[in-house]
Amino acid sequence: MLQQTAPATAPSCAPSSAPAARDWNTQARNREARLARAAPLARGKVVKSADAAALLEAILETGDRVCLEGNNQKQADFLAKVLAGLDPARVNGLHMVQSVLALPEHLDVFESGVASRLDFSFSGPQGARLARLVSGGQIAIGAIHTYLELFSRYFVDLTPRVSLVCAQAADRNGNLYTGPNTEDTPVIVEATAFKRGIVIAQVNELVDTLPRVDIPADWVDFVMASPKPHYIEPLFTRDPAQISDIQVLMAMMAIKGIYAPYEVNRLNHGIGFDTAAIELILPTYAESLGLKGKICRHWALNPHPALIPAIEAGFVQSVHSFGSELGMEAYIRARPDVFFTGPDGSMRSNRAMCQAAGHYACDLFIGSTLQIDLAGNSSTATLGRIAGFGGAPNMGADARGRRHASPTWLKAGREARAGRNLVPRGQKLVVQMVETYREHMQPAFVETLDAFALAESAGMDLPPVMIYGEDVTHILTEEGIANLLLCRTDEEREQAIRGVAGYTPVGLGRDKRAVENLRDRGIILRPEDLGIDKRSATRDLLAARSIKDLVRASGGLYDPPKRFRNW
Amino acid sequence: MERLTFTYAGGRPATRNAKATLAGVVGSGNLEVLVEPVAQDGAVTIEVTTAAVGFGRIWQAVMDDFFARHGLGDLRISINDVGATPAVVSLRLDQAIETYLGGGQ
Amino acid sequence: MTSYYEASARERVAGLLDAGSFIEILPPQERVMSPHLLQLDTPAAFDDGIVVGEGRLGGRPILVAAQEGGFMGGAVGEVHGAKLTGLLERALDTRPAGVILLVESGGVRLHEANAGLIAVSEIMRAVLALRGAGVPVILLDGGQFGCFGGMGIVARLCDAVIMSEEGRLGLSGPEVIETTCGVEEFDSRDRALVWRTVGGKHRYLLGEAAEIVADDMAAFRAAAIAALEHARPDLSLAALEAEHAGLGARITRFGACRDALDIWRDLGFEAPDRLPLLEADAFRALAAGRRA
Amino acid sequence: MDTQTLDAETLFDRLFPEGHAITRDGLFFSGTGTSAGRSVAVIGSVDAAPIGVELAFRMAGEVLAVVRDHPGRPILLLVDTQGQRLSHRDELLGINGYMAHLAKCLALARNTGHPILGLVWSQAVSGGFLASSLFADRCFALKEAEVRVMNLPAMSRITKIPLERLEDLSKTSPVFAPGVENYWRMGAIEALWSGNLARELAAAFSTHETADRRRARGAERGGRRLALDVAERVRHGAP
Repeated sequence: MLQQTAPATAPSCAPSSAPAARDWNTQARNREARLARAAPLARGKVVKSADAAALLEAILETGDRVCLEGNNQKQADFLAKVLAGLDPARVNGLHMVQSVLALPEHLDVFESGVASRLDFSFSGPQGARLARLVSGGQIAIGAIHTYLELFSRYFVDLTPRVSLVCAQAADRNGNLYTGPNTEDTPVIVEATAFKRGIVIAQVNELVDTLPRVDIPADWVDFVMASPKPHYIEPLFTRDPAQISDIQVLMAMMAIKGIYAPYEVNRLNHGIGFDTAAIELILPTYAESLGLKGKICRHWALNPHPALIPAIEAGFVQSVHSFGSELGMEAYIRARPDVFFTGPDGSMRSNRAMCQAAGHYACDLFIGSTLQIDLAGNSSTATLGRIAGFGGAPNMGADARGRRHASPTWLKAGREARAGRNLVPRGQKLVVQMVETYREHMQPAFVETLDAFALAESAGMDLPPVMIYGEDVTHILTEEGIANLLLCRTDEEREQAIRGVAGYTPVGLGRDKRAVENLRDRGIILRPEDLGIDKRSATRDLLAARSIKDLVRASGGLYDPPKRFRNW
Repeated sequence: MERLTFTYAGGRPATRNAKATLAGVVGSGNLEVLVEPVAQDGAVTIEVTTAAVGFGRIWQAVMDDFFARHGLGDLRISINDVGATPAVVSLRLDQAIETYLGGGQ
Repeated sequence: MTSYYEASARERVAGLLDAGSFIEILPPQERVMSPHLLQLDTPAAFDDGIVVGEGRLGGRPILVAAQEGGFMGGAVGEVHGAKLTGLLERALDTRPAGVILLVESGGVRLHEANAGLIAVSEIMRAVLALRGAGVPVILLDGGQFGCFGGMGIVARLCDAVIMSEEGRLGLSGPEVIETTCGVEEFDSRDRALVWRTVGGKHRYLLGEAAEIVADDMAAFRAAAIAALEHARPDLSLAALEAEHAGLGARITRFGACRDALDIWRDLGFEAPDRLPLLEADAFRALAAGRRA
Repeated sequence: MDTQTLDAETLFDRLFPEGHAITRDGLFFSGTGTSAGRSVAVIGSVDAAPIGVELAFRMAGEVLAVVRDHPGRPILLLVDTQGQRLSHRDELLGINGYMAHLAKCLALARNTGHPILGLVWSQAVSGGFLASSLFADRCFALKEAEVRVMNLPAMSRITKIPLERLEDLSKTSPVFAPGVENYWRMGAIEALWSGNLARELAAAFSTHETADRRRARGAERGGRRLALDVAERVRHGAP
């Protein structure tokens, strides 16, 4: 126990000008005071779920910075519910610092008055409600971050005072097993525990012996078994049945027009159907081009079920993941050479590490977006929704601090710098892959991003641009690939973008002669320029055309969530 | 719903196979394209019925390119559309023409 | 392997019949379309979502109809239904070796609900009249929209139903039941539940589907040829009394079951939860001697 | 919409003033009535019965019994139904097969010389109607009865067509809106009855008509203009 002493007072004989001895231990003593208040509720570190509200009231103080673990997939949903149900007369003014706002409770705390300030990364499903609460003055947003930025600030000026996390299981000492969906837990707990904060974990079960220890008990103050297992969203499962022939065509263009010439081996994919199509034609189309062993060997990627055929075909050597994916547990366990797994055999993911890997260790990011403007800036922001960023801006940005070379990185750098008097360096490939029109005839290319209007209406410092045009190296549509690395002027860049923008107003506004000129120079590549016969672009190329095919490809190891089945 | 018609003159008559051909399905985001031989001095007539109103300019551009691509004549092309994207429209048109020239359904 | 599930109605006809043998009746260029859809500002199809005609299967003359699930879920409207009824009646005149119905339908088309309901009734009458005249009717069910509503009844009027596991056969769709009675009654988003309730395997185990095949055009074709070979339409009192006894026994034996898994366990499967994972051949082998 | 304007007992009395012996069991009833001196088998349901597997099975059993034990006896279907029973259990047991079985039994009766009439006296809705009264040789309806697939508000929700549009069009088109008059115009209801039901019934049973004439009626009455022509073209046209 900490020595309980009264605040130091200056001895009466000391000169009045001498500085008072500073107390260097206020955080630790504050922590002890909180623990003392909570002590009656705990047996060791174990608290009953029925006492969860009492525990939070004992621990929390007005204005605390609180991290409520809301991940991309795993949610501390029980603690979220308890927090949202607290009496704002007793707990209020909390400053929430969490990566994802996924559950209604994540915003209920603001509506009830328990919390008032917010720093976050992504709010996908709650984006519209968040916008309403912000405009109604119930939430003051500090900043909208990328994952890496928010995690970084946990160690600088946004360190949580109290963290409410979730794990698969705990033992009686408070050791945690986070299981395959480790996600944000390590970074949250590390920042909190080593700054004398308090860590409370909800777990699906209390056990005598854990399969492995992901978070040591020393860093955890309280554990409780939640009434129901925490919710996990199968966010990365794409049913191959929904992939269109046009997406297959675009996937062929990505492989033949980008992956092959740049020898892309370290990469990250977005979560859309476009990139799932690439994963699914590796064993067929890429194999037929003789690219096995030459591309796509190392991935920073969640365990996409769509990657199974490529893994089985021997394309993939390693996959490190931000989080796991429901149904992939047994498959991952059976492929330890490929995935990061613990001594118990189950996966260990880590969002912060994988984000860093995606930013610094990958040579290519490819993903989709909702809007691209004439400068190549892209955004998923739409009016009336504050959706945030997640990880895409870090993955989809040239890592300017990078120093190690690779053939991919060097080739991109050469293309960007050819003919200019610049010091040699490489560049990351950042590819935006979009159909020119989304469903309901929404054009993917626009003169001005909705993000600008949103920034104005929501009073943001900057428009929420997901990927800056200056970082984008290629834009790939069903009409062609625009290689922006080779553009030398803003005018060329604009025409290169217009030249693959199809029949959107932006595309129709092209200067046809300029576009033909760019095509002659290889800045714009049409499918026929790549030697791709559009007629061969059919779903027949997909190594799996249904979820069931993925189960077959996995040898029965993949166990898809029931909503994806048709058997 | 909106009805649009387009006419192109000076195409190369393509009546080797005088058998009508259908491609596609009238489903959401999709369309059906019916190609029929008609002797009309090399002209192509295209009639579009579409559920998506207000995209006449885009249809025009898609059809201009289609005609430029194939340069065929003496055809009647009829389309029932449920909001297909221009990429899908072009794909179906090409599939229909290919089947038409290739010898029937 | 060509997927039957993914194919369009026209692709199914082309893939199923003897190559080049199909001749369509009232083809799209005749533009026999639904005036009712246009009246409601809804896109119509040149063939009203059904392909009908003559062809050969395994060398034998047949008539065939194929519903296009991609167009309004294969729902039956006035023209659509009349094409099917007319085809069945044509078989009364021409006496082919059989009529093959490639069904994919959610039932009656709401935009012309009354016409559709009556049309289904006419199809039902025509199927039984044809079978009464000794011409077998074989129905294939393996499309994305399944076979529901009135077409679900029509299916069970035929000599044989051939299904893939992906096929679904029922009366009220799970979504309709969920909307009307609540998610507790039938969670339509629990696709595993949906398929083990109305999917091909359960229908085969109950004896509602005569055959179960892989989702493969060639497998459907082979099964259709075999079914044609073996079909002996029988609507006699003795046959219907036997059917009656079977349906009565089903209520007695399974009426208290809450889930298909209970029924499968009762049928003698030791690990019923493993059945959905089996491929068609392995499943058929395991099911031998255990079907209700 | 509550359209049940008379109870079953009153209906039986009006149809069979010469006498009837009809037994009710829950929502189901069966028995005989005397019409123009002839015994008529009566099978039906009350209280807008949802037709599930048991009820369809029961009706089919009754039809088989008439065929077996009373060759040639006319059959009158008096089914009051809100449609098929909507339940997971009914689907699990294959309710469509039970409905089909009922239809097959009625076809057997038809083929073995039993005249079959249906009378919609209260309501008749989609699946429950298909396998019963609509499958008779001819179907009649009381003027105040209701026939439908779906009411217009629900139809509007599902098709996303504005309700006003549907209501407007239903004033001239019989093709989708509920109503016995619409079904008469489309040829599915042979005639609408009111007044002396016994006389109507006797007259109906005095002719025996087994061919499906509904398309022709629909064309004559102008409610269903295409079905007859299209079916004839498919039946007789050159491929």
